[in-house]
Amino acid sequence: MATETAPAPTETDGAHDHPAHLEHHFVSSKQQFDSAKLGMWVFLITEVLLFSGMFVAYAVFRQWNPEVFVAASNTLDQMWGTINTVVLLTSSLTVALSIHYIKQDKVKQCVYYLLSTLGLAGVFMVIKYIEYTAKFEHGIYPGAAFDPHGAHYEHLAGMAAAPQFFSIYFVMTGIHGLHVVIGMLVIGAIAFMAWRGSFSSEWYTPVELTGLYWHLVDIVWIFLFPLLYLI
Amino acid sequence: MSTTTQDAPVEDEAHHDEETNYLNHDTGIWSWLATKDHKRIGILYCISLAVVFLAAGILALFMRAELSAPGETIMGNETYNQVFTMHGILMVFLFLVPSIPAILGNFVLPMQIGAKDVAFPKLNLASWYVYMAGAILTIAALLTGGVDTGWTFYTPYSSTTGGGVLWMTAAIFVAGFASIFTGLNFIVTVHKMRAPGMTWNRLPLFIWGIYATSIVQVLATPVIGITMVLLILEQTMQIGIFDPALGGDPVLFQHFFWFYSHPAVYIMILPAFGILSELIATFSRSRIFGYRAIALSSVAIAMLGFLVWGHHMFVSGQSAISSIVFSLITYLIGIPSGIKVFNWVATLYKGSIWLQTPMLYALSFLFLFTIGGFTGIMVGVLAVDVQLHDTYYVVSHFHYVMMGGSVVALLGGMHYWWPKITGRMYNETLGKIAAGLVFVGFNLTFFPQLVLGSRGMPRRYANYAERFAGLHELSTYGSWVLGAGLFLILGYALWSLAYGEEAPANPWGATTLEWTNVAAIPDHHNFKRTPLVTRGPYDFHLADEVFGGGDGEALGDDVPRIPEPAPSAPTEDDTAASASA
Amino acid sequence: MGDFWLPEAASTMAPEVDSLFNFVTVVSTILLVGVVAAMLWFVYRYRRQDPGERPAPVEESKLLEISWIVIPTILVLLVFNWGFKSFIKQKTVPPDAYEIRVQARQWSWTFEYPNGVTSDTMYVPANEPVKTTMSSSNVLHSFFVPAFRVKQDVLPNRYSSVWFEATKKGTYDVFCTEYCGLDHSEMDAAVKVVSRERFDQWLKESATPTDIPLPRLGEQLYSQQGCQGCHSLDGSDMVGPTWQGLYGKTGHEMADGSTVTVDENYLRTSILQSGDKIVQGYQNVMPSYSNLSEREVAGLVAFIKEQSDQEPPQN
Amino acid sequence: MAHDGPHIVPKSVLLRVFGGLIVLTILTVAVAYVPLGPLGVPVAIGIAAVKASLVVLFFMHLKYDNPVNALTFTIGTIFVIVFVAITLLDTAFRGDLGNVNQRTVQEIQAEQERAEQRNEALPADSLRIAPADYPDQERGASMSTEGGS
Ligand code: HEA
Ligand code: HEA
Ligand code: HEC
Ligand code: CUA
Ligand SMILES: [Cu+2]
Repeated sequence: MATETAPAPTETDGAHDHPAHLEHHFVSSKQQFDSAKLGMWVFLITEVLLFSGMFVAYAVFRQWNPEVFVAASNTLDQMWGTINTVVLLTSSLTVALSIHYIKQDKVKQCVYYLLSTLGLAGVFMVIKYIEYTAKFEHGIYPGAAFDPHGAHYEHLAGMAAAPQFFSIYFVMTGIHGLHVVIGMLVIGAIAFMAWRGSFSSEWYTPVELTGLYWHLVDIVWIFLFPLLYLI
Repeated sequence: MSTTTQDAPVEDEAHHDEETNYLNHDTGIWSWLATKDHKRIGILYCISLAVVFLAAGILALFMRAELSAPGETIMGNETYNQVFTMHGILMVFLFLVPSIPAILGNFVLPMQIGAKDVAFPKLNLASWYVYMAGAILTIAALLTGGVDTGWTFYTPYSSTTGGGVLWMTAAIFVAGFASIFTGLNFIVTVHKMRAPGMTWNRLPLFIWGIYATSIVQVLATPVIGITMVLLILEQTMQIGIFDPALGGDPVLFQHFFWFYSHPAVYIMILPAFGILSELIATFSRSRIFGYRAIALSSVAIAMLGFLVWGHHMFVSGQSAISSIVFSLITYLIGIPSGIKVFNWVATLYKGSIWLQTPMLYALSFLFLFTIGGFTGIMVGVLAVDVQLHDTYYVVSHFHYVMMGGSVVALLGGMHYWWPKITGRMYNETLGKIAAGLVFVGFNLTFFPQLVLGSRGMPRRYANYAERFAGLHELSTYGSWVLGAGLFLILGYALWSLAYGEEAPANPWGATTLEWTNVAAIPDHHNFKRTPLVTRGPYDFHLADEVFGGGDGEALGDDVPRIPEPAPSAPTEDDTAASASA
Repeated sequence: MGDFWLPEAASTMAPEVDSLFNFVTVVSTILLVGVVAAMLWFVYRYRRQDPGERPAPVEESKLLEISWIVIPTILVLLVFNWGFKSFIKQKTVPPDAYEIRVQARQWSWTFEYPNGVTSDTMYVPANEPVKTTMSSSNVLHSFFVPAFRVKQDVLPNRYSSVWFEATKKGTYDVFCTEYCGLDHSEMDAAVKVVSRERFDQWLKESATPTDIPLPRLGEQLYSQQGCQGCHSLDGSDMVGPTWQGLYGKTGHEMADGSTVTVDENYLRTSILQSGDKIVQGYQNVMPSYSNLSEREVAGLVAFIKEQSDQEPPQN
Repeated sequence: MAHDGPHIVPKSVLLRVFGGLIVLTILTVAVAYVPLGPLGVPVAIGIAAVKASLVVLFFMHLKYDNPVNALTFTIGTIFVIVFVAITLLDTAFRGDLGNVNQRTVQEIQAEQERAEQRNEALPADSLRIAPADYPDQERGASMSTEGGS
C-alpha cells in the first residue's frame, strides 16, 4: 500500500527523548496508555463472560426450583452479606480515590488509599471465611458432601435442588473470592511500587488498570449479593 | 497516490544493512524462546501446530484404516474411541482454533497495518507458553489413561468415566487462555497501532477477518473456560450441575459447550476468509469486489455466530421453540457467507488471473467451502437434521468446512507468505501437484461420507453394518491420496528451507504493506520507516511503486518498476527487474 | 436421486423429510454449479497473459450485490418454513399412539410393551402410530431408525419420545447415535414391522404367564434384558464373566482382593447393585438392574444356577 | 495525556456516587422484605444494574473515556444477556411439544410416592413388589398423565 516514508509525524527513530516507560513499538505515551486501557477493558469482558456461565447455571436451576432456592437462600446470613457489600463498595471508592490522587501527583494519598483498599479486601475475605465455616459446620458443602444438619439447616435435606443451590453458591463466591485474592496481591504490589515512586501523573497506567479490575470484582459482587442472599 | 519507495540511503542506517533480518539479527535457542518479536512467535506457533496437525492427521489415517472394512481391522473399540477423540480434540482445540491467527495473524498482521509489533509483545509470547502448557497437559491426559469422550465431552459420560478426562479438561481450560491472549492482543493492535493513513476502510481484508475472529475469541473462550471448570468440579466434587444422577441437567452442559464451540467454528473460518480475500485479490490483480460487504459480513458472521449454538441440539431434548429460533438464525448466517463467496467470484471477473499454487488453494476453497456451507444449511433444516444428526453427513459437513475450508485456506496462505516468512521460494511444480492431490484426495475421502451419512451411518462407530462397506472403503483410499498430498507439502517445505531459491521482496506483485514496504526477509522492526498509507489495500491501478508508471515515473530510475517475477512465473518479462530492497 | 442418497423410506414421515432433503440438495447443486462454473470460466477467460498486466478496476454493481442478498434470503426462508412445519409434525405425538417403553443402557436396548412383555427386538404393528417412551439408566443414548427418519436422544432421569407410523413390513435397524462409551457402535437392535394380527399374536405368546417356571423366566430375561450381550453360557469370556460354572464357586476373586462364595445372595446383589462388588479382571460397566421385579430376579438367579453343577458349601 | 493532563474525576463526584451506591444497597435489602411476588427478581436485578452502571460510568471512568472502551463493555454485556436469555428459552419451555417430558423421572416418582402415601390405607398387593409389576398403572398411566402441554 502506499507508502511514503516521508515525514510521518509518528517517527520515533531517533533523537527526541523517550520516556522510560515507553516501549519501543509504541510511538507515544498516549498510544501506549490507550492500548493498555483498551486491552484491560477487553480483558474485563472476558471476565464478565467467565462469570456469565455461573449466572446461567443459577438462572436455570432457580427457574426450575424457585421454592428451594428461596428456602436455601434464607439460610445465608443477610447481615454478613450486606456488610460485605458495603465493604466492597467502600473499597471501590478508595481505589477510585487512589487514582484520583495519583493523577495529581499526590503519591502519598494514593498509597494510603491503595492500602485501605487492601485492608477492606482483607475484611471481605475474613467475613467470607466466617460465613464458609458456619456453613461447613452444618454439613453444607458443595456437591456430594452436602449433608445438612443442625436446626437451621435440617429442612434442606429433603429438598431435591438444595445441593445445586449450594454448589452454585460455593462455586460463584469461590471464584469471586479467588478474584479478590488475586486483586489483593496486585494491589499490594502496586501500592509498593507507588510507595517507591514508580508512578506519577505522567505514568500511572498500572494503577488505573488495577483500579478497573477491582471495580469489576465489585460489580460481580453487586449481582451476586441480591441473587444469593436476598431473593 | 504517490508512493515513494525511496528509502533513506542504506549507508545511513548501519544497523539495518542488507544482511540483518529478523531471522539472523540474534541467534541461539534462547533468542527464540525469549523472543518478543511477533514474527518469531508466529514461527514458534507454526512449528508446534505443524506437529499437532501431523499427529492428529496420522490418527485420522489410523481411523480410516480401521474403518476400511466392517468388524475389527486394526484396533478394537476402546482404542478407536480414544483415537477419534484425540483426533477431534487435537484438530479443534490445539490446531485449528489457534492456527491461522497464531501463525499467519502473528506474522502478517502487524506488518499489514504498518506497526512495529503487536500491542503487547510479552502477552504474545505468554500466549505461546500457555499453549505449550496446554499441550503438556494433553500429554498428561494420554498418560493417565487417555480420553474417550469425543471432543464434545457430553455429560454424564465425561463426568463419570474417569481416565484422563480431568487432565484433558484442564488442558482445554489452559489452552483457552492462549487463544484469549492472542485475540485481545489483535483487537488492541488493530485499534491502536495502525500506521498513519491506515483507515478502517484501507485495512486489508485479512485484518478484518482476524479482527472479527478476535472478537469471537475474546467473547466465547471464557465460556469454555468456565464450562471446563464446572466439568472438573462435577468430576471431583459431584456438584450436580450437569449429571442427572445428581439432579443436574445434561442438556445444560450442551448449551455451555456449544455456546463456545459454535462460535469457535467461526474462529476457525473467519481468518480463512481473510486469507482468501488476499489470495483472490493478489492473484487476479483486481480490487476486491464489494470490499466493504466482505469486511462487514465477517463482523456480522462473528456476531450472528453467537446466536445459533443450539443447532447442535435439535434432537437433544431442548425445547422446540428454541430449536426453531436457532434454526432460523442458522440460515441467516448463510447470507453473509454467500455475500463473500459471490464477491470473490466477482473479483475474478476482468482480472488478470495467475494460477500459482496459492491461487489453486483459493479456488479449491471456493468449491469445498461452498459444499461445506450448503451441507451446513442442510443440517440446519430442522426436520432433515433429525435424520442427519450424528451421522457421517455431519462428519462430512464439518470436514468440508474445516479441512476443505480452513485448512486449505491455511495451506494457501502458507504458500503465499512462505517467501516472506523464510525468504525462500517453494517448488512451484511440486506445489501444484500437491494442491491437486489434496483436492482430489479430499473429495474422495469426504464425499462418500456425505452419502454414508444420509443413508444412516452413525458417527463415532468403530464397527458398522455390511451395507456401508463400499463407501467406507472408498473413503479410506481417499485418505491415502490426501495424506500423500500433505506429506508431499511437508517434504518440499523442508527442502525449500534448505535449498529453495532466494525469494524477491514481492514475488506476487501484491500491494499490501508487508510486500511493498518490507524487505524480502523482514527486518527485526518490520519497517525502516513507518509507512504512510495513501490508498486502499487492493488498488492495483494506483500501486505504481509496485508496477511503475503513473507519477511514479518522476521519482527516479533505480526504483523497481515491476515485481520481480517469481522464478517459475511466465518468463517473457520485458523490464529488467532490479534488485529489490 | 432420493434412492442414491437416502435409505429405504418406511414411515409416513419419510416422504416428507425426503422431499425436503431432495429440494435442498437440488437447489444447492444448482447454486454450486453456478458458482463453480462462473469461477472456472473467469479463470480461463481472464488468465494472465503478461506479467506486467494491470487490469482496470471493475465498477461495483449495487443491483448485483442486492440480488445475491435477497435471493438467498428468500430461499432460506422458504426452506426454514418447510423444515419447521415438518419438524413440528415429526415431534408432535398423536394422542392415540400405541406406546412402547424403551430402556437404553450401556449398550443395549430393551423394549417393554403395555402388558409387561419385554424384548430386545422391537416389534411394531404396521400402519399404526407408535410412540416410544424412552429413558436411559446411565449416560446419554440416542434412538435412531434411519428407515423411519426418526431420532431422539435418550436421557437419564427424563422421559423422551419419538413417534412413527411404519408403512412397510420388514426388519429395520435401530442405531444408537449418541456416543455412549466402549460399545457404542455395537448398540444396535432390530425393529420388526409386522401386521396387526401377527403383532397381537406375538404379544400374547411372549407375555410371561405368572406360572412359568422360574428358570424359564430367567432364560427369557437373559435375552430380553440384554444379559447375553455381556455374559456367555459356554465359558467364553465377553464383557462380563461367563455364567458357566459360576454358581457355587468358592474363593471367587473381587477387584479389591477379597473373595466371595457365589451363592444366591451374591447373585442377587450382583444383579441389583452391580457396582458393589467388581469381579477381578473386569470393568465396572454392568448397569444396575434395580428395575427388575423380585420374581424376575429370582428367575435370573434360578437360570444362573442351572448353568452350574456345583453348590455353594453349606455351613 | 502528557499534554493536557489526564481527566480527573472530581472527588465530590466520587463521593456522591458512593453515597448513591450505599443508598441503593440499603434499598435492595429493604425491598427484599417486601413481598413482591414474581417481581422480586427483576427489581433486585434492576437495582443491581443501576449500581453496576454507576460503578462503570464514574468509578471506572467510562463516561469520560474513549467510546471504544464503552462499546467493548456493552458488547460483552449484551452477550451475557444473550447467553442467559436463550438458554432460558430452552429450559423454560422444555417439553413444549411433548416429545420430551417436562419433569424429571425423579420428580415423577416423588409425586407417585406422595400419591401412594395418600393411599396407604388400601391393602397392599403383596405379590407385586417392584415397579415392573405395575405395567399399566405405574408407567403407562403415569406417562399419559404427566404428559407435556
Ligand atoms: C469451520 C467450521 C465450520 C463452519 C464454517 C460451519 C458452518 C456452518 N455450519 Fe457447521 N459444524 C461444524 C463446523 C463448521 N460449520 C462442526 C465442527 C460441526 C459438528 C460438531 C460435532 O458435532 O462434532 C458442525 C455441525 C453443524 C450443525 C449440527 C449438525 C448436527 O450435529 O446435527 C449444523 C446445523 O445447523 C451446522 C450448520 C452450519 C451452517 C448453517 C454453517 C454456515 O456458516 C455455512 C454458510 C455457508 C454457505 C451457506 C455457503 C456459501 C453461501 C452461498 C454460496 C450463498 C447461497 C446460500 C444460500 C442460498 C443459503 N453445522
Ligand atoms: C481441523 C479439523 C479436522 C481436520 C483437518 C480433520 C482431518 C481429517 N479427519 Fe477428522 N474430525 C475432526 C476434525 C478434523 N478432521 C473432528 C472435530 C472430528 C469429530 C471427533 C469426534 O467425533 O469427537 C473428526 C472426526 C473424523 C472422523 C469420524 C470419526 C467417527 O465419527 O467415528 C473421520 C473418519 O473418517 C475423520 C477423518 C479425517 C481425515 C481422513 C482427515 C484428513 O484430512 C487428515 C489428513 C492429515 C494428514 C494425513 C496429516 C498430514 C500432515 C502433515 C504431513 C503435517 C504437515 C504440515 C503441514 C503441511 C504444515 N475425522
Ligand atoms: C454391559 C455389559 C453387561 C450386561 C448387559 C450385564 N452384565 Fe452382568 N456383569 C458385567 C460385568 C463387566 C461384570 C463383572 C464386573 C462386576 O462384577 O460388576 C458382571 C457381573 C455379573 C455377575 C457377577 C458374576 C461373577 O462372576 O461374580 C452377575 C451375577 C451378573 N453380572 C448378572 C447379570 C444379569 C442377570 C444381567 C442381565 C439382566 C447382566 N449381568 C447384564 C457386564 C454386564
Ligand atoms: Cu448408546 Cu451410543
Ligand atoms: Cu454450529
